[in-house]
Amino acid sequence: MEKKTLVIGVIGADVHAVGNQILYHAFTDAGFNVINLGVMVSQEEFINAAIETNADAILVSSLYGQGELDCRGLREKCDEAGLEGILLYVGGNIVIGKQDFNEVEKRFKAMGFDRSFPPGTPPEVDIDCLRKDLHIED
Amino acid sequence: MEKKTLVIGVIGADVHAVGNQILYHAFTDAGFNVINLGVMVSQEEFINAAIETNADAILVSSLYGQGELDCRGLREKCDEAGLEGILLYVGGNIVIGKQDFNEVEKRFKAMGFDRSFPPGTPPEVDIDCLRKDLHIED
Amino acid sequence: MNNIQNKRIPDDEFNAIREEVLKQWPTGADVDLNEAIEFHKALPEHKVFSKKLVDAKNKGITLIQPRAGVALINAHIELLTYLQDKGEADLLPTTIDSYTRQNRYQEAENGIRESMKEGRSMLNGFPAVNHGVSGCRRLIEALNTPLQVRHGTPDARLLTEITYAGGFTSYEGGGISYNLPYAKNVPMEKTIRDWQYVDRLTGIYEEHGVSINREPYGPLTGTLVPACISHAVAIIEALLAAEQGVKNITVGYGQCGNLVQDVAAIRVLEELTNEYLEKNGYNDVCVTTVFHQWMGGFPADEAKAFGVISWGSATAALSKATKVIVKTPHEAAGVPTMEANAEGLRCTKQVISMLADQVCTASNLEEEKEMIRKETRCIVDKCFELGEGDIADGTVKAVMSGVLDIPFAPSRFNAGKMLPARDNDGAIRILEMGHLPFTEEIKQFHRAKIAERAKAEKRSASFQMVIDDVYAISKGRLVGRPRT
Amino acid sequence: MNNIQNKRIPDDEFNAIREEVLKQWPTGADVDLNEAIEFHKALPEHKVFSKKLVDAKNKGITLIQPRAGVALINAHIELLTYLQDKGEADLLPTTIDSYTRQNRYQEAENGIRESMKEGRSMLNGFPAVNHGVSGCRRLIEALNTPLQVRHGTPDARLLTEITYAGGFTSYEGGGISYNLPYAKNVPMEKTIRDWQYVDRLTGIYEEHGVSINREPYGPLTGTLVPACISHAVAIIEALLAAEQGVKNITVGYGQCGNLVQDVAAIRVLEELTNEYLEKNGYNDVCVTTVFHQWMGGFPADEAKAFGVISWGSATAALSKATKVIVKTPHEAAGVPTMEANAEGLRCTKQVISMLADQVCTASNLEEEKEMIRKETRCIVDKCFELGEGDIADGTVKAVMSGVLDIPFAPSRFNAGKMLPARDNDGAIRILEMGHLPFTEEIKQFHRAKIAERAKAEKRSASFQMVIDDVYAISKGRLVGRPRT
Ligand code: B12
Ligand code: B12
Repeated sequence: MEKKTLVIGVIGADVHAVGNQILYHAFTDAGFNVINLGVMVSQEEFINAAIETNADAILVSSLYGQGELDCRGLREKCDEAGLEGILLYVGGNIVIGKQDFNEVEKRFKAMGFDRSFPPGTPPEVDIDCLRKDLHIED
Repeated sequence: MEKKTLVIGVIGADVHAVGNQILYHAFTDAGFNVINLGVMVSQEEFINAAIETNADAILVSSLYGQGELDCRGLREKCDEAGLEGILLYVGGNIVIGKQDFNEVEKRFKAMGFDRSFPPGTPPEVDIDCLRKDLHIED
Repeated sequence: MNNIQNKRIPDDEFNAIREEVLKQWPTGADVDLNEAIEFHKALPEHKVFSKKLVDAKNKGITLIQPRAGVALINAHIELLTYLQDKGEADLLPTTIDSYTRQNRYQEAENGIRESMKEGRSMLNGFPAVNHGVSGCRRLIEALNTPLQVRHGTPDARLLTEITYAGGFTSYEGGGISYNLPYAKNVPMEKTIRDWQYVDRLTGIYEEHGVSINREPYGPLTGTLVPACISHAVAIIEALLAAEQGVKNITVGYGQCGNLVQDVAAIRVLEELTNEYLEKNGYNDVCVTTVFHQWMGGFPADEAKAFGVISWGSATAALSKATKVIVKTPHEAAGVPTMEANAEGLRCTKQVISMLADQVCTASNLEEEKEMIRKETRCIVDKCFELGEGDIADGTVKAVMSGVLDIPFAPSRFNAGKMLPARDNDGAIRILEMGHLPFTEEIKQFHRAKIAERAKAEKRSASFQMVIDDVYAISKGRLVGRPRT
Repeated sequence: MNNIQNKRIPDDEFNAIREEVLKQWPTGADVDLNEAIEFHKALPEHKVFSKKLVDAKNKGITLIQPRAGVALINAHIELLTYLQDKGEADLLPTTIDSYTRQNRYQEAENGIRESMKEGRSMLNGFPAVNHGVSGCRRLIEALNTPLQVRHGTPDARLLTEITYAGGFTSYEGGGISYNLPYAKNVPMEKTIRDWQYVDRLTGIYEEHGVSINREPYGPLTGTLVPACISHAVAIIEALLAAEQGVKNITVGYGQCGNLVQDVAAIRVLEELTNEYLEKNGYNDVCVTTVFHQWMGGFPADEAKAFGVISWGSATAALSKATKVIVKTPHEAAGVPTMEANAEGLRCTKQVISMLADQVCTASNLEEEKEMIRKETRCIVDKCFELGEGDIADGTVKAVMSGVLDIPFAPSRFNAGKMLPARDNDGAIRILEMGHLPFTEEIKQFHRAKIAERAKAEKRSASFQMVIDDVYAISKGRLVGRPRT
């Protein structure tokens, strides 16, 4: 079966590089084709990379707390760029402070993210969701 | 001025001896005449000692959590024994667990204690209250 | 009259006492020794305390154990299950209420009734005698972790019968350690004799192939107890237990707060216990150690309490104790909720695991160990001497004469002449020697250490120093410096 | 082009740049150097960072300091007041938001507006540039504790101007430590030059009798950074600062978790910084140290987080660091509430105070110190060599060639060839040497240490070991053992 392509990166002015490097490693190991944009990635960079590589999903990391501001409008820009319906995930420490994650999830759902992941989610969980959402058989 | 007499002791099956020894020291230093009954003191022992020494106050310690059971009826027994109106204090860890102390105070007030003191009250506070309640001038 | 001896209780004598003991409360009638032995033999390995300890000792790891007990069976099961599952406890306790500890079973019964009525535990522990053999078995069956009885009972004979038959595989206490800190009027001969009964019963199970762990209670009054005192007690209680046939013993020590002294203490405790056991012909006893997180007054603030808990955990791990008894962030306030209890456990687990691979090798560690060795030997050897070779008899005389002297003990049989205080590094030393049988060299050492502190604090050594030290940790320090 | 030099910026050149800097955002216009110097001179002693540090150094005590910052002035004052009063903080921070750190003042402005609208901070820190000199002064006036700017800003020139004029008396950062861990595309020449500006401005205040404390940022990426790497960076940044006239410097180090290695690291850090400063003719710099509690991933459970916080506190106290930067029980989740922040502080205060009178003297301490000394000297001396005696020029070349190589750094200018991993005792060693300029002896030492662990874990040393170590503390261990 053909490899699915993921675009990953850390959005905004965020420089948390450790989780990003580990996700790259884990997704590659799990058989994905991973385009890693690293840290401090703008919405435009995510979109351009996804178009260029004909990606199946965009996985946005945000650790530093300002993710809520940085992520606004990403879904709309994807749509405008012709990436209608592309799978959009967000994870890390995506809001400021310890908040009820159900609430947080709702806010990001409303912003157009298919799934959001709470702090410290292990890569296994992300991979399971990807397999399911991208209809990958074992 | 004449020294005021205090009867102190740890009620019930309680063997916590440290606070009791320190209170003895502190009250004596502060100029009281202190009758120390030590640990494992029954209601009867408190009352008998108070009668014998013509005491001005009975200070009950309870640390081990079962104080609520041990203290029931003490005021009534004092009254019966002719110690009507004697000053009654209770202090230590007088109930089981971390409870709202306002609630606890109410329960012990209802049981006839003039004052109750939360865990870890320093002797200075006890002494101030005694001075006030026994009308001791500085 | 002082006719106690460290001799195994003859079977007929034991059986005669036994008959009386089982009559002390109706639930005693349900104890059937043979059936109980079968019950124990059928227990899976992971429910057996002694096995888990031996395994930990071999692996060099430190297990964690809480204190916990409430009045009613279902609530107690719920509590222990929570500590097992959410607290990651390796070993479980059942703390017994204070009426049961004083054999006041009628008041315990009353407490059970009141607890049902009020919908909250009105007892500070689990009244195991009143709940009886079947009540205890419900606990053993419900949990997947070994259970120990923890109490403070001068005469624990009936409690032992019932909880052993009930399936408990470990038992805390001893004739000295559960008397002087826990009683006011009980003569030493009496508790030693009553605890010989407990140990003999343990020996009988052992002879039938059921190894129940016995743990002399290490921290005593928990308040500035010098290691040599609690070590002497632990060693003597180990000897008394071994004579009755006990084969699996955990000796304990309560944290003092100075890292080097605490690590030295745990290492010497194991070493000397083995030494004295072997010297006295008990060659097949397996000795493990337990380190108690700070047993004195705690800070009321929970964040600060976590600091105290963690420092105890770090010391336990660095000392390589076999297990650590865990405090909770509610310590200063009252019996903890199960959540607070589990928090103490998880905090401990984190620290223990982070330090599992590290060792402590301070430059003054050997010095400190040697000092504790010498002091402890002075006391234990003097006890033997007083008893003309018999440690049971010697112990009674040693307590009477202040050779064994426990600070702040409530018992009127305790001399209370010795006064401990911290030195300038926070190690616990002796300010007032009382009748401790120390050599002049040891006395000099202590005097010098205390003098050093007095000088640094620009005051003379006095009872005020002791008081300041009693309060210190609860006020956020180790050494009770003069208030400024 | 690589024409950077470790030379004091000439006044005219400085003034020319200054004019541009103050124009970067409208609030720059309010900076008046002479008025600012008068403001500083009028500050009471207890509000001056450098004085409090010198005092602590002389007394041999360890001060505690949180991290904290929110978008709006009043909320920020409330937060800091709480940490001062309820957290018992000895020193206070003002953490700057991430837009300001990237000089995106327009986005910061936007964040301020959003925060007002939403009624909660939408920025992860205090946007000091936007709030301007008068905004900063409101903080200084409201608090009774010295304040420091803490950030992560590659080009911090305007931020420095505004916060210095605003009355801050300490400033974190440096041309290496606030570039490689905090930026992606910023060349080293640029940050070194921009930080020479910051240091020169500090020097100007110093020359006018106002001693502002400067603190190179020690922990770098906070993730398994070997001491020799962060020590090299600290020493170099101290040299760069001293050249510009800075006289009060705090060098830092992030906890690795192994007690002996951490204590050794702090002691060597102070020693070597002094040594290199003196060797280079800077004889009147006062050097203090800061120990950062574990800077990598935290456990999500708060009780476990308290364990990590406490172990950091214990190590800080035993290492005799001048101050410790405190984490909170919310670390894994997000920016802490002020209550959680104060809890971390109080927990730390308890442990620090309990250990204030104790020292650590492990048998392998000197060995560990000597190893860190040798490694650090290899790196710093190589940097001098690459710069033909000029440490600024040498540093740029050292980064380029991987002589200075920071693990997990996001910067594309960082080599990223070196890989750290823990040894079997949890000390951080080097698995993959990259281009570190180590002697064969040092390399052998690291290989042997890693091989020992690999053997104990029955697997070969690989990147999987590094990953396991990255997760380890958040999963409750120090060494990332293979999952079983
Ligand atoms: C040391 C200690 C022990 C020692 C006691 C040694 C001894 N014989 O003295 C040992 C280990 C033996 C022990 C045993 C037990 N303990 Co205990 N013990 C403590 C501990 C840690 C410190 C007590 C202490 O000495 N404090 C120092 C002194 C100076 O302070 P203090 O006692 O609080 O007294 C001061 C003030 O409270 C006040 N005060 C006291 N009385 C009065 C009275 C008046 C009128 C006034 C005005 C003021 C006042 O002034 C005193 C001087 O400053 C406390 C928890 C804590 N505080 O941190 C638990 C604690 C009191 N123990 C407790 C319990 C449950 C027990 C046991 C049942 C269980 C067990 N662990 O084995 C047994 C009880 C045995 C029995 N029958 O009594 C609980 C009580 C729970 C509750 N109330 O909800 C506590 C709170 C621990 C806990 N959180 O679970 N304990
Ligand atoms: C190390 C660290 C740093 C290092 C980063 C070094 C570097 N360049 O990488 C340094 C010290 C430089 C740093 C700086 C800052 N940090 Co920081 N940092 C951390 C820390 C302690 C660990 C992060 C880490 O590496 N974890 C290990 C990796 C493996 O896990 P991870 O990053 O969480 O990623 C995993 C999962 O989350 C998940 N995941 C991540 N992204 C995604 C995306 C998708 C789609 C999915 C499915 C899953 C997923 O998979 C990853 C792999 O398992 C965290 C707190 C914590 N977690 O304990 C704070 C934390 C992230 N930092 C924080 C902050 C605020 C900052 C600063 C603004 C302030 C400061 N202290 O200076 C700056 C930000 C600078 C900037 N512009 O970005 C906050 C964020 C607050 C919030 N969200 O409310 C945190 C949570 C700390 C806190 N509680 O305050 N930080």
